[in-house]
Amino acid sequence: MKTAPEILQVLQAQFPEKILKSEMGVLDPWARVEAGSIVEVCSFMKSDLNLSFDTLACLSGVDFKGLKGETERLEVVYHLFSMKQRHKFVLKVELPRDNPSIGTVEGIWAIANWHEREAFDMFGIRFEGHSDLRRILCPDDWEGYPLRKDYEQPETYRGMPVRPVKQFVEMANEGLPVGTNPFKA
Amino acid sequence: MQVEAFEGEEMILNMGPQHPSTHGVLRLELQTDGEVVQKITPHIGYLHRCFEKHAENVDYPGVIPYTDRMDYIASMNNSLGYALAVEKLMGIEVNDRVKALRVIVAELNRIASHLLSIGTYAMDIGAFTPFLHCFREREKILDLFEWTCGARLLYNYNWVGGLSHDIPEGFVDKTRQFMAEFEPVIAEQNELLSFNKIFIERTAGVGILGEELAISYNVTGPNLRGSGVSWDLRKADPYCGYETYDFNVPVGQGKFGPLGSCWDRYYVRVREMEESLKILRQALDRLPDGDVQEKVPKKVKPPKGEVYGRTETPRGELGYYIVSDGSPNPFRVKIKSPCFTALAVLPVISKGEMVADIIAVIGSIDIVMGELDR
Amino acid sequence: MEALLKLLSDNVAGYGSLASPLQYLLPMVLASLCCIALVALFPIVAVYAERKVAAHMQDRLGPMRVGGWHGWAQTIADGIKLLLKEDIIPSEADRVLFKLAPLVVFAGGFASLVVLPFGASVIVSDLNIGVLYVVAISSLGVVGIIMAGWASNNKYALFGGMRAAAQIVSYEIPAVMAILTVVIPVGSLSTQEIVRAQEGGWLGIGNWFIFKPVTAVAFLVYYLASLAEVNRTPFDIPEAESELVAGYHTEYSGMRFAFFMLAEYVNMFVVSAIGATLFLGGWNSPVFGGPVAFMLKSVALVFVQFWLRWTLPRLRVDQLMYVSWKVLLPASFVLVILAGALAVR
Amino acid sequence: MKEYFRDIFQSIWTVLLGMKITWKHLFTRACTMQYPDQRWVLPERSRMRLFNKIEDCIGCGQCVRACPVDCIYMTTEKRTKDEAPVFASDGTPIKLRVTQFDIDMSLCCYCNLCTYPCPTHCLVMTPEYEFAVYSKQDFLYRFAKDKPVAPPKPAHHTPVPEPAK
Repeated sequence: MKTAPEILQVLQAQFPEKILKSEMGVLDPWARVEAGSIVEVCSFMKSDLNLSFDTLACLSGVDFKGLKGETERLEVVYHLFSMKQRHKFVLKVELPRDNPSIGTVEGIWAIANWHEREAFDMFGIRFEGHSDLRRILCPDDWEGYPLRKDYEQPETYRGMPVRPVKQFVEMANEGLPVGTNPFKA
Repeated sequence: MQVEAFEGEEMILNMGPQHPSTHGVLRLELQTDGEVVQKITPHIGYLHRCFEKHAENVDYPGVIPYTDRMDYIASMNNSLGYALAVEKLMGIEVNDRVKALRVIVAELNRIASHLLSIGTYAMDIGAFTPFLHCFREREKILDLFEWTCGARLLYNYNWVGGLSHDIPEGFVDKTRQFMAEFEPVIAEQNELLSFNKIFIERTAGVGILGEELAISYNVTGPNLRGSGVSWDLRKADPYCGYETYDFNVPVGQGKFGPLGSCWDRYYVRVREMEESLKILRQALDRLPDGDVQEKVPKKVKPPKGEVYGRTETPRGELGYYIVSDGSPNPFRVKIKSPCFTALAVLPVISKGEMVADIIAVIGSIDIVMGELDR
Repeated sequence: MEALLKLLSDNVAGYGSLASPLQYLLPMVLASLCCIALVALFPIVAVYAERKVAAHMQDRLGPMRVGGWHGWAQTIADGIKLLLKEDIIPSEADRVLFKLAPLVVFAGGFASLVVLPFGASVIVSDLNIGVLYVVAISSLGVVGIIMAGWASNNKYALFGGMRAAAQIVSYEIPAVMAILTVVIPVGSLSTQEIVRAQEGGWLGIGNWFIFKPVTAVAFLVYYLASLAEVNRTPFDIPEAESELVAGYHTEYSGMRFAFFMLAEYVNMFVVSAIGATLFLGGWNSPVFGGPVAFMLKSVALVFVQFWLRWTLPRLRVDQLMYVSWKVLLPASFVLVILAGALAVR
Repeated sequence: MKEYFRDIFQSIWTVLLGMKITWKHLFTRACTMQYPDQRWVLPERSRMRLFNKIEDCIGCGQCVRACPVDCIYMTTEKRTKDEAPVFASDGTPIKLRVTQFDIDMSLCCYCNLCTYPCPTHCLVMTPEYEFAVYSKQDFLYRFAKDKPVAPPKPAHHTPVPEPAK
């Protein structure tokens, strides 16, 4: 069991230039890692006996767009956890919004395979070296990346309307005989 | 969607999305050689309804009905996880009555969820009667919930900072009565199903999930405990005052065949119901007084920041990664779904098994597609 | 049928003077009509009974609305519904085989009724190879099942058909062996002879084969094997609904599906009736003999089939084969040898 | 060899045990409720059909904002000064004329979030559960009685349900 500052110390000692930023006083202390070296850092964190982060609890993409005081960017957030040591740590990686790409940690934690597919599906982040980078939740031929803040929902998908054609209330406002008041009597 | 070229006698069998035992709309592409399955490719997303996008467009209390609809079998546990995460973000500390009531509803819901899981598992294996016996008991829990919060399945009960209702008068006695009726049912189910030789033959020794593999795939909950890892967030990272309750964490023992088999996972759930009864008994005994809506904020507006809150739902570790930008709507809500990770390991553990075993493995990892696809 | 013929020629004036084929024709038609009535009525009652038994075992009530009293008309309504349903044939199916399969399955069960000894003289035809005839003709069903599985052009159906073929073929052997343990002491393959051999004894039931040491075990073997032959739980893998959707009849609907259903229940009755004939003394009974006793015994065995179905999970294919080849088959061989030794003595 | 016979014995024994249990249940009371003949009395907290006592509605629009699925549609207009003052049953003055109060029950998710903020408690979920209709369009419940007097203004909040935007 190590506290977050201790983990950060170990990381800073190992990768002095790769840890770009860190914050320890928050609910879940995190460190920002240089995008190119995430695989290296992760495999160290797994294999180092003092850290031994043997599981990836969560991998999330976040689209920082339209947020005051934040640069527009994509973030990949790794929530790491160690079953052996029972401590946790958060790694973050900053990516550009257009053409984001980062190395895969699939080889380190097997579950990253599906998590990365989801991040690819939702944010369009390419994970280089991923064995099977397909969309996972959306259909294979879906266009756009739904969880990006500037995502526009398409009107149709393969000729089928994506949204309901018209809500009942819109019909009613147009004067169509829709809707009743069942409590009138 | 490419079909790999293969030769010989192999056949592609499309199991799902409409299939009686894929627990919803899961589609598995099986590459079979006769009855033996060589390769499994799960296709998910048939129930994807953009939970995470929805959550960005409603305010914090408005997310709770959506969380209920993720794992609709264990809604109480889902909304509890969300409420706890937001409370952590806002720094709200609820009073003891709220904590105790949350434990009560969460454990009742855990029993209900495990009953459903066990019942449908029995049905997957081909025994229909245990399924309805389990449902009979589950209905009693749902009645209790309906009495408490007005809904049978999607409760919207755990609010940020409190609960929607206090329990009605007489709830404690009714719950005790249910527990008294329910305890013999577990023994009966064990006799009827768990220790039936055919059931053991079908499930023990099938779908072996080793400890290493489970951790690498971040499999959590009963599935992980079935592999012999004593890991329960209620003990390891307690919330809602779980540390003050006395209960055990059942783990798989490999009683019949190798450790981590379907039977082990199944039986962990059976024993967890007994442990839940233990917790319930203690919680009902000590139920403190208090106002359940004391700390409910008028306007839920967490400060800028982020939190990863995790709770132990009946299916495992449910994580909410919430990023707040200080506005009334969450900036980003990401769900770490326990079913998601459990299904990811399915192709690995059921390779080389028979078609009938695939059904047994799917049932034993107890997935709910609503949560998996979000 | 002979009894019917005798009845007609004794009571109808001039009947004996008809041409011989004509003389035989009328009893034949009458007997077939009786069989058809049985085949049509038994499933209706049995399906209703099964639903009720299942419901009550699961603390439910089962059908309660159609027809008033406890929903007695439910299966009739269901039958009518099935008749009225659209007849769907998958476009890629082998149409001829697809249409033929339900009939073949049904014919197997139906033809077996010929040698069932309902009473001392109530039998369509007392063949001297009756038991052999049943064993042979009831295997016709499996041909129909494979036809259905193949013709549907559905992978699940094909799986079901393949499983059914493997299962029925392997369970036929222990079933026949178990039957042999009865045939050896009786020394005849005629069902009536076997029933007569069980007359008398202590309390009028002492000579039933189920109360004799070797054949008692043989009864168990026969009953298990017969369960497998009619695809009932725990051996219902050909139609295992949680694995194969509906197995070989996945693609069938409407009346064709109803034929499979009819055949299943008729087969259940047939194997139970054979069991009752061979081991439970047939129409013998200390209180009242004849068709009533026979039917009661058969229905009791059918009830046990229900009971097992609503209690047990289903076996896997390889376990099913294990039970057949490694448990039932050796056991039945031992039984046959023992029965032979006892007969020689 | 010993195991072989033990397995056979265990199979038969556990099957018999199971049969004993199902036999017992054959004679226990069924827990079925014969629905149209017997009816369930739902607890008062049951959240079923939404009902709005429109006479008490002050048109504050809090329910509209609370609804996570945007199934409540409300249009209001200001009552002019020279109109006779109207009060809700608890004495709250009604300053707005509710010209449209539509609830699309086919979209409602029964979460009950709309009823909590209601200041006059006029929007409630009733324990009534038999409200099937022949046409889905009839699920649009139109509660408003008043017709707009002034030319229609933009709605208080006219949400167009957008699942993902």
